[in-house]
Amino acid sequence: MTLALIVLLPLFGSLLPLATDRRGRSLCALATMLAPAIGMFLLWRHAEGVFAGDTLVQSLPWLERVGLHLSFRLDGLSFLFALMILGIGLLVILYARYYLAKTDPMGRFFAYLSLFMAAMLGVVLSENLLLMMFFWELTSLSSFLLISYWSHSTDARKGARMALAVTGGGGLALLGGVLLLGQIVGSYELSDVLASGDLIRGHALYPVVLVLVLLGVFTKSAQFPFHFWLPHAMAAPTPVSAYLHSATMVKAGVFLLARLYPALSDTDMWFFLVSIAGMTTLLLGAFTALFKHDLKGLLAYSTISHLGLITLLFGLDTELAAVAAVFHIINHATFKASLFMAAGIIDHETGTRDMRRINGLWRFMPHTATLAMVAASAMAGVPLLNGFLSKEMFFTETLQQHQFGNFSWVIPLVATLAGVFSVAYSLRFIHDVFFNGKPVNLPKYPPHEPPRYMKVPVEILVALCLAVGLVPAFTVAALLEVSASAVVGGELPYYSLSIWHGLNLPLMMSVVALVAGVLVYAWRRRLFEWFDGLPPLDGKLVFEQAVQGAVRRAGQFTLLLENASLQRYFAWMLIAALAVTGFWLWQVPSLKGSVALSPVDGVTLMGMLVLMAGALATAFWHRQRLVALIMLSVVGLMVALAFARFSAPDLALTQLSVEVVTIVLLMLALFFLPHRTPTESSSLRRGRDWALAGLAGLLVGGLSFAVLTRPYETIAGFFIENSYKGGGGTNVVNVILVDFRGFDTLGEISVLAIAGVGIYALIDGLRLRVPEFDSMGRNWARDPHPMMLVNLSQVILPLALLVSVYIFLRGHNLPGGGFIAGLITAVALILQYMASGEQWTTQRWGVNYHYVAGLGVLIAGLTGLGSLALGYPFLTSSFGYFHVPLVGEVELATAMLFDLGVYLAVVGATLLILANLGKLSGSRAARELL
Amino acid sequence: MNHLPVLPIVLPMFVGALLLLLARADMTFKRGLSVAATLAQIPIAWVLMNQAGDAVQVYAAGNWVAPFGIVLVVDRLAALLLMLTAVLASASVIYAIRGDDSLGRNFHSLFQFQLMGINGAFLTGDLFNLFVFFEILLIASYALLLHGAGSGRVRAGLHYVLLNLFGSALFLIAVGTLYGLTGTLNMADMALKVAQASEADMPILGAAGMLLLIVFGLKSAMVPLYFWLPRAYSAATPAVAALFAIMTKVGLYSILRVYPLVFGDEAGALAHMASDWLWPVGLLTIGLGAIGALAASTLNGLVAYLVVLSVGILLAGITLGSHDAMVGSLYYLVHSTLISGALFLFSGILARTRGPRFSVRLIAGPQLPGGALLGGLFFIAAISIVGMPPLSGFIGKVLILGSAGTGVQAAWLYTLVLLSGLIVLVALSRAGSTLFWRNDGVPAAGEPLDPLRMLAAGALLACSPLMVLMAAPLLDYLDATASQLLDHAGYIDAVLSVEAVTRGGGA
Amino acid sequence: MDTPQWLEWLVAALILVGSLFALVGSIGLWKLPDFFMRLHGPTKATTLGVGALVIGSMLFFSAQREGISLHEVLITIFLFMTAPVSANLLAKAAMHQRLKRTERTRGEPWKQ
Amino acid sequence: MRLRSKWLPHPLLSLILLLTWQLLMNATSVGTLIMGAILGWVIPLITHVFWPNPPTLQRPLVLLGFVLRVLFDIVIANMQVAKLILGPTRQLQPTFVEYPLQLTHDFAISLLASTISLTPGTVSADLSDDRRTLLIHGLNVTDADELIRTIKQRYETPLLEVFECSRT
Amino acid sequence: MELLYSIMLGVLTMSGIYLILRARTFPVVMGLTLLSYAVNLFLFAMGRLNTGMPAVLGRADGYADPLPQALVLTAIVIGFAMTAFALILALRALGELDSDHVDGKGDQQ
Amino acid sequence: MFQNVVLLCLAIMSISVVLTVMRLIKGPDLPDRVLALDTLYINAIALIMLMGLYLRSDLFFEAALLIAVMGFVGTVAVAKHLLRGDIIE
Ligand code: NA
Ligand code: NA
Repeated sequence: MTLALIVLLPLFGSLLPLATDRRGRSLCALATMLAPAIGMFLLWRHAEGVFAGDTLVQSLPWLERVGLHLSFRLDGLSFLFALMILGIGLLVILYARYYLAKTDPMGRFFAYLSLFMAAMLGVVLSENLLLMMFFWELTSLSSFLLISYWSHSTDARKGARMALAVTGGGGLALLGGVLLLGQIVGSYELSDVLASGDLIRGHALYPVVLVLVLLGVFTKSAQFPFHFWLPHAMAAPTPVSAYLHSATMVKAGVFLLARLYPALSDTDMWFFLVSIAGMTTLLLGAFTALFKHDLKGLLAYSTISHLGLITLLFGLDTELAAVAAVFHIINHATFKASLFMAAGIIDHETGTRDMRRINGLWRFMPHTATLAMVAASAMAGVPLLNGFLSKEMFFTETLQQHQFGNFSWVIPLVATLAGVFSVAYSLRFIHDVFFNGKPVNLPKYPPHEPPRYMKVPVEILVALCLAVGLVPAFTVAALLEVSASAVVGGELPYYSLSIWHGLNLPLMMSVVALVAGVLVYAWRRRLFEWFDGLPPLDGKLVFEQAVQGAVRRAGQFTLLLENASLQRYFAWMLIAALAVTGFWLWQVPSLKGSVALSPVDGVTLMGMLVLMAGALATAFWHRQRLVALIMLSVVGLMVALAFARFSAPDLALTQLSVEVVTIVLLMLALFFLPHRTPTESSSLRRGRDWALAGLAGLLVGGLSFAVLTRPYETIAGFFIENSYKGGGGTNVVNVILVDFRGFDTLGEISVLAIAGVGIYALIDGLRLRVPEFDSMGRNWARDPHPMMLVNLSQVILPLALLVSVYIFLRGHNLPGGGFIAGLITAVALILQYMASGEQWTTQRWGVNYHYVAGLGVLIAGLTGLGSLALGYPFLTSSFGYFHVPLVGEVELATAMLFDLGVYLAVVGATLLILANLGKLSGSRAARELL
Repeated sequence: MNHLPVLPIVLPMFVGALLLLLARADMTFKRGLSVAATLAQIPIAWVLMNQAGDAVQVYAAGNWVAPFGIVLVVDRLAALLLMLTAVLASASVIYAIRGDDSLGRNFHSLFQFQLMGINGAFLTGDLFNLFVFFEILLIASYALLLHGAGSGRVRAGLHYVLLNLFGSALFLIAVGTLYGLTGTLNMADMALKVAQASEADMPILGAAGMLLLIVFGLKSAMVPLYFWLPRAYSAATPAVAALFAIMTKVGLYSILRVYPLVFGDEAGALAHMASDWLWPVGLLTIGLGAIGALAASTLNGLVAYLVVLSVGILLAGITLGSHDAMVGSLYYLVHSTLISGALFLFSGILARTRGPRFSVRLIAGPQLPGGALLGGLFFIAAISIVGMPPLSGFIGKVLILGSAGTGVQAAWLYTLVLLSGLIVLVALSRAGSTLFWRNDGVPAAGEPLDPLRMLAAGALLACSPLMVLMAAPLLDYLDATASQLLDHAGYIDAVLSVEAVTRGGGA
Repeated sequence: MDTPQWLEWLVAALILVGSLFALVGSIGLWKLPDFFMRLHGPTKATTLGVGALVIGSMLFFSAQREGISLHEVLITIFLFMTAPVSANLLAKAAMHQRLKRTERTRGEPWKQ
Repeated sequence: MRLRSKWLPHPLLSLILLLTWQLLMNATSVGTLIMGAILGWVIPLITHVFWPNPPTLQRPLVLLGFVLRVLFDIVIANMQVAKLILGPTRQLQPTFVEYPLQLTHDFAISLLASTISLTPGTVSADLSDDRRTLLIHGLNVTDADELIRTIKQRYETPLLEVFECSRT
Repeated sequence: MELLYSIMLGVLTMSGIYLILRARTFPVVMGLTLLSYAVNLFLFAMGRLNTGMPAVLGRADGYADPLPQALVLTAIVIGFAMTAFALILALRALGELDSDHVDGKGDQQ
Repeated sequence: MFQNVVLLCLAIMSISVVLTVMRLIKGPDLPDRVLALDTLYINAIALIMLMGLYLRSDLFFEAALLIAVMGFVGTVAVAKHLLRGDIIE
């Protein structure tokens, strides 16, 4: 897995600079170079095979289900890119060693750079498309870190964010495209995908795939209209720009274009989409570059333009155009990297990048100037330099196009026009910086040549420009051959790399471009004035405003839905519930089922009318809260009676006890709350609410009627049969609670205990204003503890405890049980609190109700645990009948113990709630007595 | 007799109750007990995962077999969620013991009861018992949400509590109707009964089933029932919010448990009735979650919306219905839960570091000590949650999208998932660069980084790369999980064939 | 077990009387002109009415089963114990609220 | 009372509880007696903290007579009240009467007040702060002094005997 | 009887829901209480309406379905706990936000 | 015959309940309503006892007892609330 190693080395190598950061800058840089250097070596080891035309695929199966494998590929194209990434990477590291200031954390910088390098290598070396996506997004992320390296600067942050949003977003689209590709082909392995070109092009989803992939490509390669992020990425340190915008990041897009060329190209759609995007970008970039006063800004737009050129070449969709594209990728990487480095040197030495201030540097740094001028000439396409060669090929290919029909002349025209501007801005880079009078107000003056080794990378790159330009056949030919044939996926047609092809139309185009370019530069002042008069169109501003607008609108929209109004939320929920249930109920043929209705008797009718009246009265009079509360307790009582009426004595008992405790609780709360509810909702709103409520009533009533009139089969028989046999009790409801479904009950008392604890926590630290007057504005009555009540409550307590015991003990066989008994005890104790006061009672009854509640849950749980020892499941009950002399048969059941737990939990939780709530008003009575 | 299935419920119950008895005991002791009990859930869940791998484990509580008694059912899915809960809870409780637990009363007791409720909801095979466990987890969550009180929490808590009370009422109506027509509460048994239901009963059963969906929808925070969540989650204490990351999944789990089983292939007119609704709801949830994330003004608010968003993706994924989609959804479920938990914890750490003035509001704040470490970890978490490589979110998204096929459904899903990814990317990069890079130069007024808190958050975050590295075995497990989940007959058979222990059973 | 005829009659009479007393209490509650007067109806008539009913029920169930059924008497005792206290508290509340009395009323309620 | 001790704080209460238990169980057997005895012993032990000032019974027999008289009066009273309620209500003469108390023990006063409430056309409306005066509302009182006299003679005197004979 | 019972449930539900839609905590809690009554009665009725058939062995000729009764018992208890919590939370909200509005709007006085 | 008497009693009690509820609705003051509620509780005891007689079942005794207890506690609570606002002080 040497290929994987090439990727992984810089990935893990990113830790080295962090480790060596404090040991000196040179060591740090050297440590960073280690991984790419080894990578170069590994690459060289494979060179022979690559140049022989072999495609090396190394694969490690990983996630079969996802189709994601650790498979890497080395062919001409990936070799070329890996070479550029590693080579220029090494040069950039060397350069950055001198570029970075002492205050810049170098370790972090190199770590990011290594990470980025690994990601790029991953992109170009992946055989598996999903694996490539891995690295693709990693390039976005690591470039985000690199661009925002000077994170204290607003421009850096915003530039990085924009780059991430655009390229990362494009990556998401690409992911979609890749996934679809995988669906179509049935594999994510490039070998399979590249071999399935016809299948893909013939698939219905081809347009979608193409658009999604191109979105990824165009965003990454800064093609119009996604180009705007690139100039703002110039906020990065210059080594980053030199690396990202010459050989790597932006080249990832065109790399992918090249990589998927066999699978996706050769359709009209490809041609139009790619070539139009490329053409627009080419012209726009070249044109804008001329007007940038910022040195790096110029180079940035130039980069955009050249990427447009490469894209256009791929779009032209001929094999020779593809060759030209690959060739230009190489050339652009060399001259643009060197130009960025040169710009960095100038920035480094003068303290500014503004070309209006930087003038006549030739005098101060002739060496650097020479290098920059050669590189800029290459950029302009001056003969004898590498840029000229690929540009000639480009011009040639633009003339071969006929797909635009009668408008085919547009392409060469645009190409020439772009060439004109390209010459003009290159000229500006040379003339405006190194000549053109004296420097104006430089932050660092006088500038001088940079450190020796800072120039070395530039020298190497410029030498390459020259070498390729002069003797292409001995330098680049072989590499171009293998890489281009990897792109087109087969034999290449004949092409010539010679400098002189005779006096032909492409040469004429070059001449026109050169001459017109010089003229344009000469008339630049007028042009600048004209340009300044244009309305400013900054992609960054548009983007920022778009994002801010989106954020604002998102905020407004979110507030619209989530307006923090509970009433609205309730209404949503109700409507949702009504909609989904209504949908089904609407389809019911007849709500009434097959079971005949049973007769109504007068008393029940009366009871139910009272119940309904109580309910309606509660709703109608809810503004007078105490009145409503009284009506509510009428409903509670009637509900209890209904339970009794329909054969559920246990429920009646429970309902009665719970109801009183609830009312007491509500009253306790009402003391602090306003006694009247203000009228707040409009009559329209009330109408809507009644309507919603009515529909909900219809729903519940309808469901109930539907079920009640339908026949019925249930598992109830089992409980009745086994209640005594298996549960040892004759009160089936109770046996269900403590035995058949003891788990429910265990949960239920847990709920009680938790509620008690939670409420205790809520009350803790709560301070409420104690109302000094009653709802009618009068002073409260004087007597806090009416004597008759005090005396009676004292009598009732022991009796109530006795009744509790009674209810508790009989529960297993007759209506009753731990829960009801617990509530009776609780109510009796609450009566003490009501009659004699919280303090009085607490002084005499210092029980910590936490313990009681906790103990209850523990006892119930431990009872359940007991059965484990006997090898039975949790909560298995056992019971037995024992003969006690004189007393007779006595039943002992573990269920009773469980019920004791229930009892304690109920008592504990109820009093935890009520008694503590009583504390809220503090010792008002005591204060008043003083 | 294998008693392990009951342990994830009973252990926290005992510890919770015990902690009540120890209400006044030394805090260190209570913390130790709570942490130990929570950590113990991990090995328990691990063993259960292995046991469930062999066969669906059925435990008849009280030795009453289905459908009469309450059975606990441990299949791979339940075990997986137990494990997820255990991991998340461990990190949360470890985070909490550094001080968050003493903001209010009885934190650890409530925390344990919360675990009891969540685990119970995962384990029970009985619909009414599910209601009970829902109530346990709800009441505990009410208390935990309000832990530490304060106006924000109270405001959000009030809505959360009241809406859920209403939800509980709907739950009971739904369960009641289902019982009234099928005469059973056991889900496996109910599946059989629903399949045999008469034509005239079908719409009623359908209405009840859909009512249940509203209840689960409220818990799982789907459109239009999620409105309570962002404020509630961002108001909660970080440890609590992190634990709450599992809560929406309880709702989803319930959907996953009930609908394919009871209203699945066999249910005639009711077959897959939830899917028709859930698909658009899922997509809408994705969209609204993303929009909310973009609009968020605090970090934890943002994360809360990410929770909503992940629910949308999961709903859509589940609704796709295929085996592959299920695998993808489950993977994404695990991933999103752990990472949103991590983000909540980081958010808490950040709030402490930035001091109360700035907290996690997305405004320029003070210079952060250890900002690089925190920022780096945040960066990783953000990558993971956005679904960018090389972390688990990427794999999750690839799995779900890859299972969507190439039809109309896929078009919708791709569009929404990818667009929401972009929006979240923008939102998170804005948030991150503001929080970690923009500063107004003043030194932090907050606390230094606490190693234990960092460990808790970091451990959750570490799950993301771990889920990538261990993706192969994990996906194998999920693959089998999906098969088990889609094998309704097997589930029903396992539940209804459980036998009572006679004569001591043999432990 | 069959209930003897005479006992049934007795029980019937008791519960009828009890119901009628309860009715009287409710009539009083509805009819009397002010709160303090209305207080008399339920506290006495209804209490006694229910007392009679309970005794009737006690006799009935004593006949139904072996041994006598006395526990119903607890209800009566309890009502007799609590009714005065309820009345007392309600009267205090009414005085506190300074409810209107019929003009014929002699004497003054106390300030609370 | 010698029986009263730390271990049996309220023998009377214990007895009442034992009896009540028999009533509740609706049967008397060895089992219920034992259980009743246990409860009668334990419950007062638990609750005696709530009885800071228990009444002392001097003459139980007098109390029994008092109870019977009150029961009789209740029946009569109800007949009268029924007549008043069913008849024309315009002629009723509602009156607030202030009744001077002789009883001093809380419990005894409560008992008297309750008795008054249960009997002919009277309701104990309030007790003065100094516990010397009882405010009574009569449904139809023609002569207030007569009412006071009747109450004093029929009810307060026996209660004084039962609870506070030493002071009479 | 079934129709009457259903109408009663409908009215009960309607009253409860109307109150739930109010803007103040206290009416909402009352509404939830009403609603829980309705729900309990509903759940209870799922065992059908039986007269004189308490599920106590040996005390009647037939037995009503005891299971819904047991469920309702559990539901009542849980409902009580929940109502209590909501109510105290309303008090807490009053303390913290100085308002009894469900959204904590500070418009007291 | 006996059953008919019980039914008659139930009818009488129903009238009684209706009168009580009328007072409850009419008020006019809170104490009136509380008093009516208290009466309603006691009427409910009668209804329950009558129902027990009608069904010949003594399973309703506890319910009746509990209504008595709970009715009292409820009345005390409301009255205390009217008097002092705070019922546990
Ligand atoms: Na210049
Ligand atoms: Na108080």
